[in-house]
Amino acid sequence: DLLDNIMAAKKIRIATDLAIPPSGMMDASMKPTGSDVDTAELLAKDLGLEIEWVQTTGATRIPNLQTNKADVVISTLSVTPERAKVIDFTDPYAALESVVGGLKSIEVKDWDGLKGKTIAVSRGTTQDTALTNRAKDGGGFEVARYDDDATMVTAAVTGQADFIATSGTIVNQIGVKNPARPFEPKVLITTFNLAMGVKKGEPHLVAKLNEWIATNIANGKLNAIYKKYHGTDLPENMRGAS
Amino acid sequence: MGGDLNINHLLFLAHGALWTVGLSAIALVGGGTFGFLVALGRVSSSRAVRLLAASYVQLIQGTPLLVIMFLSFFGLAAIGFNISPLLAAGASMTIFVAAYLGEIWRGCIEAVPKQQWEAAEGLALSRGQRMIKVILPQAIRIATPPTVGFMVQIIKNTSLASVVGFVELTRSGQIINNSLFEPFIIYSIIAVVYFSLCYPLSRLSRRLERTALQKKPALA
Amino acid sequence: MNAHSAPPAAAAPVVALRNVHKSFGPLKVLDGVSFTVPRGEVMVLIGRSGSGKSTALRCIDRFETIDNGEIEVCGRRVDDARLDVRALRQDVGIVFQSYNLFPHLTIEENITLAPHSVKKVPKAEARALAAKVLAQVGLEEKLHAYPEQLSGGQQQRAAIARSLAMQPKVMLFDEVTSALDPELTGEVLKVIEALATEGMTMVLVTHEMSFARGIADQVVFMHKGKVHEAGSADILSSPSTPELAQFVGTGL
Amino acid sequence: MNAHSAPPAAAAPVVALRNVHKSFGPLKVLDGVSFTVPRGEVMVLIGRSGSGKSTALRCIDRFETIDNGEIEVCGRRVDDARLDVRALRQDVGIVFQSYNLFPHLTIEENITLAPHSVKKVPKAEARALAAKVLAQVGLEEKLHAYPEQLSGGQQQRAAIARSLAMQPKVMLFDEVTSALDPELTGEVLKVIEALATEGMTMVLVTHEMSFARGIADQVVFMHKGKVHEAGSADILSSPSTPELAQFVGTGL
Amino acid sequence: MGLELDFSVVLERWRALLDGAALTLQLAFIAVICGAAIGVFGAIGRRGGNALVERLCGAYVEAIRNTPLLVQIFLVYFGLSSLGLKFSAFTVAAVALTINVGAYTTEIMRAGFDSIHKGQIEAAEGLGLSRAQIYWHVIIWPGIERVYPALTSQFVLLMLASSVTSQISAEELTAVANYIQSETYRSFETYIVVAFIYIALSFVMRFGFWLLGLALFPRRRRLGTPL
Ligand SMILES: Nc1ncnc2c1ncn2[C@@H]1O[C@H](COP(=O)(O)OP(=O)(O)OP(=O)(O)O)[C@@H](O)[C@H]1O
Ligand SMILES: Nc1ncnc2c1ncn2[C@@H]1O[C@H](COP(=O)(O)OP(=O)(O)OP(=O)(O)O)[C@@H](O)[C@H]1O
Ligand SMILES: [Mg+2]
Ligand SMILES: [Mg+2]
Repeated sequence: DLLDNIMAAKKIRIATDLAIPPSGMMDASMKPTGSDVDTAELLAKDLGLEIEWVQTTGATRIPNLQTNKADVVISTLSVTPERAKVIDFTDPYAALESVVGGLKSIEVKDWDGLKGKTIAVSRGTTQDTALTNRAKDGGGFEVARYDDDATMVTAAVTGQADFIATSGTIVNQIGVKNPARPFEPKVLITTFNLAMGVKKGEPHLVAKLNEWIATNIANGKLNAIYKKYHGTDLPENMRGAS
Repeated sequence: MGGDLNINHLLFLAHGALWTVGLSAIALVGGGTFGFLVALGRVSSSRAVRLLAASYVQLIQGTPLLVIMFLSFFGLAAIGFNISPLLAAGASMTIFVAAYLGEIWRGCIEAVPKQQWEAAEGLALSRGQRMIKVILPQAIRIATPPTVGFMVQIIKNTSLASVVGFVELTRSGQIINNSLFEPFIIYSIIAVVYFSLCYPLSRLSRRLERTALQKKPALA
Repeated sequence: MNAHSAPPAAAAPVVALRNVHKSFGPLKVLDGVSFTVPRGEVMVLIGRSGSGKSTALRCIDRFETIDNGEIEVCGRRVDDARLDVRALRQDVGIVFQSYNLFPHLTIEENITLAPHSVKKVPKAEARALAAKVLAQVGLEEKLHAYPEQLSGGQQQRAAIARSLAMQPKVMLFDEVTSALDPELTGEVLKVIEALATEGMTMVLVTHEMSFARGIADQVVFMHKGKVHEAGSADILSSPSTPELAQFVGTGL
Repeated sequence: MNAHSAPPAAAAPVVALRNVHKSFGPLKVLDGVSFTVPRGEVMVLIGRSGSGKSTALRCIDRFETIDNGEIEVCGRRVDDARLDVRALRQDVGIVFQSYNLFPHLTIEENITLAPHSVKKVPKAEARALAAKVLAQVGLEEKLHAYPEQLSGGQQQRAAIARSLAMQPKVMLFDEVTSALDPELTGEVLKVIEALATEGMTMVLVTHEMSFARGIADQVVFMHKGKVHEAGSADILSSPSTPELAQFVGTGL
Repeated sequence: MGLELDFSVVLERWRALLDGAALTLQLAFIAVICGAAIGVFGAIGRRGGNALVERLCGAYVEAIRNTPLLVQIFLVYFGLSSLGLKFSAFTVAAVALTINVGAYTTEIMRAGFDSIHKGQIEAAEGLGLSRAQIYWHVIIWPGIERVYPALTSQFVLLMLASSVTSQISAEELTAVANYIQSETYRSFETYIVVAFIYIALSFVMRFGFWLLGLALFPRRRRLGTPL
């Protein structure tokens, strides 16, 4: 049983991608930081465990679990039924509000306004899936997929992309990087639940994590972490009682 | 997010560059050793061994290194060998480099004139003695320039080790860029670092090639 | 099929080819070649380019396998598939047109390599041997030179010395002078003459008719894969077939 | 300094060297060489290796520039820096020891290349020309072969045909037979003899003394970069300098 | 291990994989054609006389060969857009790959041209051929023939390397693979399938170049000498 092993070793191996701000990134002194990092650290502290970071990229988050190179993945995993066939998800510990952001100078109010435009996304994310489906169903826009958020943001900053689909936090960042191209959220896509990923067939570990998540949502700690990095509170239905 | 580029970022990059150098060295040693066997296999007297070595080369040379990296790290783990990222990166670089170096070296072994083989045979040397005492010492001379040249490719290819969680030069640049969003500065720095690692080797390879060329008429 | 069974009689020829056939794909190169070389004799093989001289020589040292016929060298059946090839080659020295010295070794290392690694002669003894055979070909002072530092004639003599160091019972020479200019040719021929005087059994392919005349106990003229005419060196002066007559006419 | 101004007189020599000097770095290779070749004559250049024969020939076709002196070919001043080199080379055909046929082209393509692309002769006409010059050298059936399918002698004859197809006024040959065996040499010399009979002006470097004797209107013996002795072919039989005597003695 | 492979989820997205493979080949095709052209001129520039041109071609080759393709792609993609020039990802990918393979091709072709014996060039000069004619008939084609195997390998490598253009939103094979695997989390299956597709593509390319070689070098075909 994985949970027993973890508790016996007093060490938990947590996989996270440190190149997807603001969830996982490096601070100015090159220490891991971000909302997922803080969540993981809080989790380890509460369980009295030491963390062993497993560096992953987007593509290797799941194989790391499957091949037992990490115990838990905390790296902006959004829950979809397709994915749930491959790994087990905990209850959501956060949510990601995805929006289509665009240049302030371009007037767009709703999906119709996006007709004929090209929207940049980070490849394979749930935003990508949502937009791709919408485009297929006559959405009237193009989707340009970048390998990660950073490249997508760079495309927006340098002028390759006028619209991006990502979290509202990131949309607001672009204007900071390049004042000549301020972006603002235009259309809400949806809100995705973010959960921790665990290898299939470890009910005890999942139960333990669910219990911790419930506690920390209730006591508001998870909301605090979220607010610190994303600038907004968690959605109402997830917010704790504090 | 991040802020401005500071000394910590540069140290982080330097650390990444060290890993790039280290991985290259591992790749060269591992790939060199295994590649040597591949080269011997390619010129083996046994048809089966030749075929095996040739298929190996064909297979690996047709597969992107990224895929090899992925499959050897997670693939090996999936069948029960849980290896560290270092071992996995080393193993896949070895597999990849061996296919290329093996092929380069086979060419060099075959470039030793047939008459040298026959002269050694006529002196009753065994196959092993012929290889070790007559053919390889000559092949090594021919092989040095292209081998040094190929090392440049190795250095650049280590960047793909990021897929197994390795934070080498390119990946550390990406991590920094993803918190700073300064692609120009950061990728330019990376380009300069790669260039300063690779260029001396390119030059060396070119020089060795030239001296080898100048030596040729004297040998003929 | 009495291979290996008969021990070599003292009077038995050192080299014997009996009705040897050899093709390269569709090309018939040796078409029933027979000749024998008794101990201590010098046989000269002549013929036009492509007539099969080199191939015959290479078959003797098992560089080529034959399709049909028998080859016996120093009491060994060379056509036997189970032949111990390396043992054969200890008895046979072969020298080619392109000297084929090992460029990465000094002359001494070239010479001591085979005795030391094949015959397990101790290093010191092998060195003494090298000095001896080099003296035999008049190159004693080149012991520590590399092949590329030698002239063509010197390289060819060093190649002969390298073969001699294995103390073979028979030496094969394939046009050993044709890459050399007349002056250097002279040097090499002198070495071969000296070997003949010392009683070495030799088979040599050469285009130097006057040399052949002087040294051959037996001359074999090959034509289209067959022994077309054979006999003492006299056949060069009074050929009995028009082909040899024409060959000697142009070859001179 | 009357370059280009004087039109070539009918009686003017086709090739004239006047006091030509040429050094490679510190090495003086041509040291005041003068000779003239009248129209329709055959000049044979002989001398030891390194005496400057090839260099002299190469200067005539402007493959080397000279340091001093005058060279006139077909009324053109070759030493003039403003010389139209390509025009010169349409008048001069040169054939080297290494045949230098273009290996990737058939014999016909080798021959038609220059007439078609330099002289703009239409393809069909160039092909007819190729057939003609190949017949001249006895190779009509090799039209569609590639160089590597030909023997050395045939390749050399094809190279001569390639030069002839440009209908040059003078042909230069640099040891065109020295890579060939005696039989093949014979083939090539026959072709050159036929050219001489047809009245082609030629300068040739050769080591075949008997051939030189037979074909030369004029023999020039070079020694250490100088014309050491010159005259009719008779000088080969009765040399007046000891150097030529020695050369002819060894060269035969 | 409890890892069960299920390829159906991946294989049912065969259309996307096919589109990705097609785009990969398309990128490789464009880069090979344009890169070969750059290679010919680059090689001539590196050999021919003018010191400035030689330097420039040399600097181009060294700068490209000693830095990673990914970095080159980023610099082109974001460089152009910062200058206000906005091109499609496909265009930029094709341009960057062309620049990259052009440098390697320049180097390989230079070696091929240098291997043409001086005697061949002198023979052509002796026939009165102009410089351009000599290059065309005596240096370029036979030179390419000699290095044809090296060129083929380089082009196959380029096809494999084109996978990094997924980073700038070119939807080639690796991009499709990444999409599929993050949509389904079937990483192994995806990578195994993709490995097979790449191996197949490289076989197809090698075969194509072999056929092209037969067409370009008739002598090889006639005499049966392999390239
Ligand atoms: N390994 C081989 N494969 C195919 N054909 C060969 C091979 N070796 C020799 N031949 C052919 O066999 C024939 C006889 O060759 P061989 O070398 O014995 O002739 P040779 O008498 O030694 O001629 P030369 O005087 O030119 O050396 C030639 O036509 C040659 O092309
Ligand atoms: N390009 C060059 N650079 C330097 N030295 C040269 C060059 N070409 C020829 N030489 C030297 O000039 C001298 C004369 O050479 P040349 O080729 O004219 O002699 P040759 O009479 O034709 O001799 P051979 O009979 O060997 O062909 C030689 O010593 C040669 O080494
Ligand atoms: Mg022979
Ligand atoms: Mg000469």
